[in-house]
Amino acid sequence: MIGNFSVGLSTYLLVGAMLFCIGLYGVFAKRNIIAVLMSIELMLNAVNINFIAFNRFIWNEKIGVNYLLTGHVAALFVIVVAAAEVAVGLALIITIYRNRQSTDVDDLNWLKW
Amino acid sequence: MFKEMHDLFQWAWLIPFLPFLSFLIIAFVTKRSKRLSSTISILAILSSLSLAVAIGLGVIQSGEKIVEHPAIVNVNWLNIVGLQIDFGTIVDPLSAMMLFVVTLVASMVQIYSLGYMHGDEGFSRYYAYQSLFASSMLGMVLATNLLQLFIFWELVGLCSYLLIGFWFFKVSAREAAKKAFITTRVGDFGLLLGMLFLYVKFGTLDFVALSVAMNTNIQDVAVIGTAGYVTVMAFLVFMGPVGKSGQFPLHVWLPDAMEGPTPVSALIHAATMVVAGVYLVARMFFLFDHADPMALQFIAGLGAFTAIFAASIAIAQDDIKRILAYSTLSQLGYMMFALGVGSLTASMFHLMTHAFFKALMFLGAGSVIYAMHHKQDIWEMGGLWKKMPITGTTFFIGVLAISGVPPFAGFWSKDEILAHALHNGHPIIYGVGLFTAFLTAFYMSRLFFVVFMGPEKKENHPHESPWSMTIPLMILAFFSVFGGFVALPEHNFASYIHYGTFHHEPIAWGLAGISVVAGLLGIGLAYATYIKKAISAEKVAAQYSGIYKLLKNKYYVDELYLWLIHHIMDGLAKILYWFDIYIVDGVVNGLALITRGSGRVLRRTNTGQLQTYAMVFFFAVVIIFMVFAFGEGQLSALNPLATLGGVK
Amino acid sequence: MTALPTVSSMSMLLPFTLLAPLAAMLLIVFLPKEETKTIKIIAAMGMLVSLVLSLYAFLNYQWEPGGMQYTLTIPWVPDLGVNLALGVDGLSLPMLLLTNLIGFASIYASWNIDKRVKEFFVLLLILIAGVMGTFIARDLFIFFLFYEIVVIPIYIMVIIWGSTKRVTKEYAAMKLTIYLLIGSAFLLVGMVALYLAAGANGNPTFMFDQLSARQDLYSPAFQKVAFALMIVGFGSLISMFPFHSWSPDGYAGAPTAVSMIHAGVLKKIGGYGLIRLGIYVLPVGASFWAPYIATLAVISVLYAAFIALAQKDLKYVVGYSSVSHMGYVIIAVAALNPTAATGAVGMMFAHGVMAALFFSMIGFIYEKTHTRNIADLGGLAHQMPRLAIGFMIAGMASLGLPGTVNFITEFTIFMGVINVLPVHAILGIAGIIFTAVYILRTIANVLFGPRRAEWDHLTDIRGPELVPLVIFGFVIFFAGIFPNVLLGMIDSGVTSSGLAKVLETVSQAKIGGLF
Amino acid sequence: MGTIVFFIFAILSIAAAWMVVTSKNIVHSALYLALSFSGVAVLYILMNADFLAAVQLLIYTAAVSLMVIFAVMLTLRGDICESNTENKSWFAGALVSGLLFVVIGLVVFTNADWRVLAAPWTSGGSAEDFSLLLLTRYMIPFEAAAVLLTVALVGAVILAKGVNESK
Repeated sequence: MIGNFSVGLSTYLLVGAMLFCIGLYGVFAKRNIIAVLMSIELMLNAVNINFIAFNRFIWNEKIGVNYLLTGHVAALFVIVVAAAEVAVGLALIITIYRNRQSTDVDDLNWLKW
Repeated sequence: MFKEMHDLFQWAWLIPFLPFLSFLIIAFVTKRSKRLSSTISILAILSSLSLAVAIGLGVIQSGEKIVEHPAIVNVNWLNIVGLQIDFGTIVDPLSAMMLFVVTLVASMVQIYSLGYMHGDEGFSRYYAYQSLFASSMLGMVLATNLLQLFIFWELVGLCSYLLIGFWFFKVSAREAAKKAFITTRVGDFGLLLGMLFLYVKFGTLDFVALSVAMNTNIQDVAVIGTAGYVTVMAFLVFMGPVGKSGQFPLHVWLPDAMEGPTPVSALIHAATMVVAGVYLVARMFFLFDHADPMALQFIAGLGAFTAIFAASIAIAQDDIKRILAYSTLSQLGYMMFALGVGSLTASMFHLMTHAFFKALMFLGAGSVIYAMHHKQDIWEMGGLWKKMPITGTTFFIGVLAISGVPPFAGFWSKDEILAHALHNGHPIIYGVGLFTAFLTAFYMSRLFFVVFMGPEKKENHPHESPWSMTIPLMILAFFSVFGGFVALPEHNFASYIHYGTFHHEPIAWGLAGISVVAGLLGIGLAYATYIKKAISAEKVAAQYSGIYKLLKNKYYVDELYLWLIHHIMDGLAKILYWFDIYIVDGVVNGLALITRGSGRVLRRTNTGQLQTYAMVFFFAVVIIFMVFAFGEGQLSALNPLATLGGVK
Repeated sequence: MTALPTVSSMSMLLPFTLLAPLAAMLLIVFLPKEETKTIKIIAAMGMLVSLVLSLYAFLNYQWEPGGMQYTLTIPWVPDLGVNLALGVDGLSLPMLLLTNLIGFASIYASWNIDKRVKEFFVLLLILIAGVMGTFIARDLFIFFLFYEIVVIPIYIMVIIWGSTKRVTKEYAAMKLTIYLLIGSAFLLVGMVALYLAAGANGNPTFMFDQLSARQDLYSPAFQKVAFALMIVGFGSLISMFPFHSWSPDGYAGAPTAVSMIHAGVLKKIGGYGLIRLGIYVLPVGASFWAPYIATLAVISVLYAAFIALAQKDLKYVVGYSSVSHMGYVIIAVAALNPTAATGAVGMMFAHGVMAALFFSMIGFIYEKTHTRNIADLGGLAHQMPRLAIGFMIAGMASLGLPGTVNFITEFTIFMGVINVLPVHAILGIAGIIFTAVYILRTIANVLFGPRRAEWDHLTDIRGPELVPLVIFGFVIFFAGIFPNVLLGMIDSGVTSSGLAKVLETVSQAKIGGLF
Repeated sequence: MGTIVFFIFAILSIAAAWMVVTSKNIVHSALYLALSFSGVAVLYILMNADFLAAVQLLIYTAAVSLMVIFAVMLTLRGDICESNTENKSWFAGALVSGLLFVVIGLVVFTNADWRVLAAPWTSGGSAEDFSLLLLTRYMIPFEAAAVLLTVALVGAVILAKGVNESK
């Protein structure tokens, strides 16, 4: 079974999905806000895997060789945005921590009625 | 001859128009000048009187032709799909007679009011109302169709309202005015309905066209519907006269209407407006004639009942104007049952003579009240004849006329009514009428003897009224004496005003004798009681105290109505208001509360936990994703129109 | 839509009529708020221009071809089929004139206002322009747009300038606004459904005449559902029985001018819409619902008349009386025949004039005495005879006295209804008795009776305050004595717009249903 | 060979990710995060994305992880072993995530039409091609990303520095 199994698009997509869902679970379940941020990073990574997998396995002549790396470009932009997000997000966390002496999401519940 | 006359009749519209003009002028221009206002008003009504006389003479000269073919002028008033109404004037003997009576009494009353209303704050306003009333009343008389008649009918009601409540600072006047308007409104409800049904069935409200349509289609079930239809319409139409002419059970407003100035009572609540109902029945007589005979019998019965009912109340009243008011009710009952027994002629004849002598008596009573400084209780008066000879004499003429003593006007008309009742096969009604005649003579002479004869009261310093008041009295007295002669064969009132084919009937002297005896008996009884004191009124009252109290309190009809209004109508109003506030509005406010409450509950779901929000959000995303991924083709089911079963 | 060449050249008449108050409004916006006198004069001038233009339109309208005249059509959102289409016919022209009459008079009725004058008149002019727009729109979308414009100024005006009596003005404003918005939500659903159904042939439109011409696109089931939505929407606007409770509370809370406009014209959008949109576009639905509507309408008439008997506040009396009178309009709509339809529009005009006069007089009484409690008033005819005349005229018109326009319109309605719905008609006519009772009681207790010393300091209405009395008094009697001027116009609208033909096809033709 | 490498590193990164979200110690989580990122970088290489793998290692494994650890240290209070607990609704979160995974998995497996290449491309895809694409076709997004990074930098500084009104 292993023998005629080849690593294809769907395998990568499943890996991405798994990472994404783990990240999602982290976002839902963790109390520490930094852990939530880390989970988001996991999700972004999962998305990047998908981008690159599609870029790797789906291609046809019409796209032309010049645009061969469009998926890579998208992934790069994701990384850029993720970096910016981490920077700003951590700065926010530190500010919140400075004000509330807490990084617990449960304490940050003043977004209600 | 007829051609020229027709030219004259075309100007009949001026008769109501002149007083209306005077109303406008007084209301908008000369309000501040009392003298000018009264002059304009009197000039206008006198011009109308002379026109009415001219038209009356014209009618007499035209003779037979005008009886068969009334002179009608119509202009279109309203013309829409399903409703064509004309406005116009009809000149025939009936309307000519009414024109004459109305303008004559109105001019007398207006002249009389110069003295009676002298110095009143609202003098100009009074004359404005008087002019408006005269205009509306004359417009009603000249109406060529039922709607036009109804419009003026309501307008005279308005004037009556305004004039009863003329002294609006008096609470009693204010209440009486309101009562009059509302009570007649009840009758108008029926009249309005009857009118609508008539239009629906016959497509016209024009008197002539209606009469023709009814004559031709009376057997045609397809047009008329079932046989009872005309009868129902007749009853509905008759509701109007019941209210306006104070027939039982809607008579209650008329005695209270005496709160108005006395000349107003004379004009509106004795001579003219209250007989509008009689006039309407006369105009629409063809309707009642085509209806089931039951309808006419009902009218006769109700009229006779009202006659004796009101007369019996009048015996026990002390207020001079109220006695006259109940007497008016009683006489209106007379006119109604005259119509009911089928004699249009007798009814109209009595309408005319009654207008003369009742206006005379009201104005006389006004003169007395004026002299007594607005005292109205007859027991506070006495021996006034010596102090007020003209008022006393003319009043006496009125009493003799209403009691049916020959040769005064009332004798002829009352006799004719009674004779017709007997001849047309209504012996019970004849009996009631005769007894009423006796009662009438009794209470009228009672009034006269107590007020004008007997000992003088020291505290009173009466003196004769000014000329402006006594001259109208004398003129009306003249008509009360000689007005009845038009019924003599050589003048032939009946050949002009009649319904159906004309049969000349000679005066039945035997029957006349009986009614004269009844009248004289009444006078004699009153004489014995109140002058000779042979019979003690107090003792009789004490002996039959139950009946006396019943009569004195007008059979408690007012009390019954007040109870109904205050407990049933107002109670229902309160209940419905409660229902509105607490049920209808309660549902509304309840819905609002539910909205607010559910908001209060649902906001708990806003925990403020971003993770919860995100979870719900993602859950929804997953669901939508599933729909898109696996539910292909299901989406079109969400089209709302498809569910409504809409688009073809 | 046969526009005459002579008439079509005046296609700018209606836009100018609509824009005159808005121009005045803009002018006022740029005035300093201390210039209250100037503000009032400019507002009055703006409305005068509008009034004169609409009067010209009324007199110059050609009955003979009838139909929509002074038309103007500018494609607005062509993809959606929305046109900025204006025009008037015999049905809408009286309502346009009525709007301007009441608008003009309402400026004078609020002449003595001294709180936030600038804002008041700005909002008032927007309100009037909005109402006017609904009546001259030939496009459902524009109709709805103007209708929504109207709601907001009313809310603000009640909150700021209203008065608190039985209910607070905030409650009144909220109730008024929410009712109108809920009604318009139903309308919106109905409107969209109608639009989609009519656009099924790939040619979407909002034009009234187009919508009504596409009868073959609406199934009977659709018509029933859509008409039910309309009747809830327009029914709550015209205060039909279960949806009426905003009306008395709203009027009681609102300032005089708002009460006048609201009772006078805004309410009539409901009746107008029912005729223009309900019957005209959805005749099958209308004929299905007609018996139910008629029953509700009769309940409105009698129920509200009875409740008016139990009222102690003047504005509540008139508020419930307007519910009662609107019942007649709804009966007439439900009767589905041309005579009744003519009567319905006529009645809306007549009631508008009457209610506006009533409210302006009550406004003056309240302004001078600071009370509207009937028991506290009395004998006012001594101190204020002119006001008493105005009050009397309004009262007499309200109880349908012949000679006033209200009588003949009521009569026309009864004439149209009695053939089709005899039992409803009889019950409705019985309402005139109770109307007389509560109106006469009110008049008697407020105006008549002994002179009261505490009101001796009051001055009679004079100067600008007389304008509502003169205008409305004149209209009430003129149209009452020459009813053809009004009813003939409406009749031409009913026949030429094709409404009569529509009605002919759907009317149940129950001849002699009672006997 | 490639298959074996793939599985090793795929399982490694998934397991590390799992540890990130389950570890009770936030510092451990941060370290597992770095491990997970590294595993993903290897997967990139397997997919011919050498340049991105380098970027992944540089930015994610190094910079991001480092910053996260710094933030942890700056904000850490109390017991470090209980610094990264689950909240009350973790089970619901697990359900939703699991559901999502099932759905995605079903879609992936049931959808046959991926238009997958007969043979994956091997030529091209160098860093040179990549930079050419960035500086021609994706010029404007590239510049926008640059601006975004600058702004994020400034924003992060301002936020982290805080506003000291009292001084």
